[in-house]
Amino acid sequence: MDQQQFQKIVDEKNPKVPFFMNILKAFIVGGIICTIGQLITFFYMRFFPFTEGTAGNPTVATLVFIAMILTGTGLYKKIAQIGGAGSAVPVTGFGNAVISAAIEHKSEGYVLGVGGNMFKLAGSVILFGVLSAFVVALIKTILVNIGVVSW
Amino acid sequence: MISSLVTAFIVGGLICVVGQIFMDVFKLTPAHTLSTLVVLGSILDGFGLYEPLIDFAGAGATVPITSFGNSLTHGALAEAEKHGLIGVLTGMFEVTSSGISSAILFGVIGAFIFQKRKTTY
Amino acid sequence: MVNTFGTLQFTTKICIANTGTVVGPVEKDSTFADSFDEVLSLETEKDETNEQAHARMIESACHWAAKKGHTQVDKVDVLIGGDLINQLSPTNFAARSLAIPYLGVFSACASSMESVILGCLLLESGNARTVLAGASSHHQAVERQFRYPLEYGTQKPKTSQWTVTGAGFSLLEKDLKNTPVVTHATIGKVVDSQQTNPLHMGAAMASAARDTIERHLTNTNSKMADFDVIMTGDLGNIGISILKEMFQDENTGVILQDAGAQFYGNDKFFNAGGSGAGCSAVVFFGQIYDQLKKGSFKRVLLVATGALLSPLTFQQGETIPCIAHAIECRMEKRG
Amino acid sequence: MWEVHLDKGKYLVSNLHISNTSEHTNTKKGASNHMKKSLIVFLMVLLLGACSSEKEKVIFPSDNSSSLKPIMQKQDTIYGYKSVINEEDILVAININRFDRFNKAKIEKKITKQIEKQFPEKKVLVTGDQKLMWEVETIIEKKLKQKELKKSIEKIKLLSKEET
Repeated sequence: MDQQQFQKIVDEKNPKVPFFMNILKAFIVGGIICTIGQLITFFYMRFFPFTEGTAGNPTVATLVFIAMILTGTGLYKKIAQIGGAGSAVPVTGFGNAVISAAIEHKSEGYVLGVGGNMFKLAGSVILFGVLSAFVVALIKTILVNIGVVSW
Repeated sequence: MISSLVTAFIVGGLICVVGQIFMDVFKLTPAHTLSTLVVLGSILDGFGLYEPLIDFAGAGATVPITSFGNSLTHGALAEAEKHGLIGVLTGMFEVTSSGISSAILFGVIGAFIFQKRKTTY
Repeated sequence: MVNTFGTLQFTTKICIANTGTVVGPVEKDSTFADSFDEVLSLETEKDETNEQAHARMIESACHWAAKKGHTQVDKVDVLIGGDLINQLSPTNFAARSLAIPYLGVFSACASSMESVILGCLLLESGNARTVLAGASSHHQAVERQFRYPLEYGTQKPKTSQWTVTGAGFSLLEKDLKNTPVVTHATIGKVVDSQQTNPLHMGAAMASAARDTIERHLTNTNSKMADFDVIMTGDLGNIGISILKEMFQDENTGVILQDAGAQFYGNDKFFNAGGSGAGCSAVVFFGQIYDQLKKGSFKRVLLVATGALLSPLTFQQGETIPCIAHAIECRMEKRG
Repeated sequence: MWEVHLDKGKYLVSNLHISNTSEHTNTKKGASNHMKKSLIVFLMVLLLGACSSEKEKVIFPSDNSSSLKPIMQKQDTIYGYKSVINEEDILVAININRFDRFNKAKIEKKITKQIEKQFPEKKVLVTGDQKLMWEVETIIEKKLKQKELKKSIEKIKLLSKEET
């Protein structure tokens, strides 16, 4: 029983991932979360001095608050089981990653536990965000100074 | 009103479909998928494509994690325009701050409020 | 004690006097539910950490085993046990309060059989009269260490398994009448089948199980058909189908079974079934032990399968090495 | 290949050859097919809702709207606008067609230039922002006079400059 034979059996027995259904569910769940986000944006625009451009920030904060409530009560992992990327890609997914790690490591105390482990899952998002922003901005600034590109 | 809700639904859904394809087809872990999408967001802003997408889709483009990369790059570019190369560093978190600060804040509040519960399934 | 390529034959009569099994609330509606001694109402009490709850569960399993074996824990010579948490801290804490000589063992989900094998060797050499041997796992404590935080929303693939909250301990003694006897044991080899997906343990552990079963059969020159059941620990329904495919020449239909695959019946939520050191422990020392004692099984081969990965090695891109320890139990005819 | 026949003719969905479509034929066919149909109909309804629009063209105070109206008529990318004019300010809030919102910034610049050419001495602000549209609407409803009019126009200008 050499490696290829074994690998053939493993691949044969592997359950097929339901691509179409996963994509459809991700589309629906992601769409719903973004629609809720749009409603929150309208709410902030209607009652507070926020324009379309600046209403994004409070909307994101509200969605993370909602993610906290859903994570704490254990509903978010049920939504994620259905939605998959549909519940992970929106900012609620980022919030869920931070908040679930914080709740999980509370038993080790606030400084070492929550503080040390909070960004265990979501830290990479911030790192790559800042890194890519820096690289892109650097390249664009250099190109503009050379005169190849305009702002 | 309605039309912006619909476009938010569709564009938001499509970005999540891209994330789902990363996870299912390319077998990336959730952390890898989110990081790739953030990098994608900032590259798109480098080409100036993300701002029109936000104008078109509204929350459909600001809610997904790609908008985090975009607003980082946007802040850096805006500052770089004024102060040159150093602006790239100083402007980074100019535009976006609510995402991370609210995540940290609600993380601690959540850890404070919510006890571990019986494993529900 | 003849040792041919890792298979041990116990010349003295080593018996499993009795067993103690404690499970968590989720395991209440498992297919083996009636064979468990105690079902906890809450996995972790209000202000208890996961590790404390885990240790408390191990203690009560040991007390159950001793009580059912008509003795007290402090009369037992040696406690051998293991679990999946860093540095076996729950078992260490349980051994602290049980206050008897203690040997901690680790071979991931195969720790239950490893502790029984060591117990039998102690008894065989006459250095102990009674031994408590078993293993345990706790869903909340293990999930956090090996996979993601509990509330983190990820889409579990169909190959993922649910760590069982359970502790199973057996009381081993010599020369008892009409109790199951441990006649042979096979020590597993570390086998690496080049699998890297930690959410698909079945594929990783299947070749280790196959290697141990094959060695056991050849060394005791017996065939699969001689056994009532050959049960593996936690391969899950995909792992067991891979194993059956590898043994396709012999009629493995009924004989080859898996504790993890059957643990939660066919509830879709649990995907590929149960896993964890507790899964093999509570099923082998619960359901299988009861069947042996009732006499409906005469000869069984219990193979606990373990994946020896750590979150560290996984992130370093290593493949997953696995191991499977096995014991053969027989129930001689009555009288 | 997966098709849905609707009254509006064929609508081809996912012509990607995804390996799993065969999987649907044998396992629990009824449930997943039913779910797919209801989801797609739901999507259709959403798409239809996309082309509602309100047509309103208002200039306030209407007395000196002589030269502003022709400029605004020429614009094809907007379906409505509300504008306010006083001594030295012209404020125009426009409703851009949904699919033209991609180049909202360009449209605003273009219209601003055209109006500035027409009114060189006035400060012009053209915006497609929904919030500013609502502000302009409140001004027009309340029929503000000189002093309040000036103050609220300044307020709107400040609002539109805000970054974070």
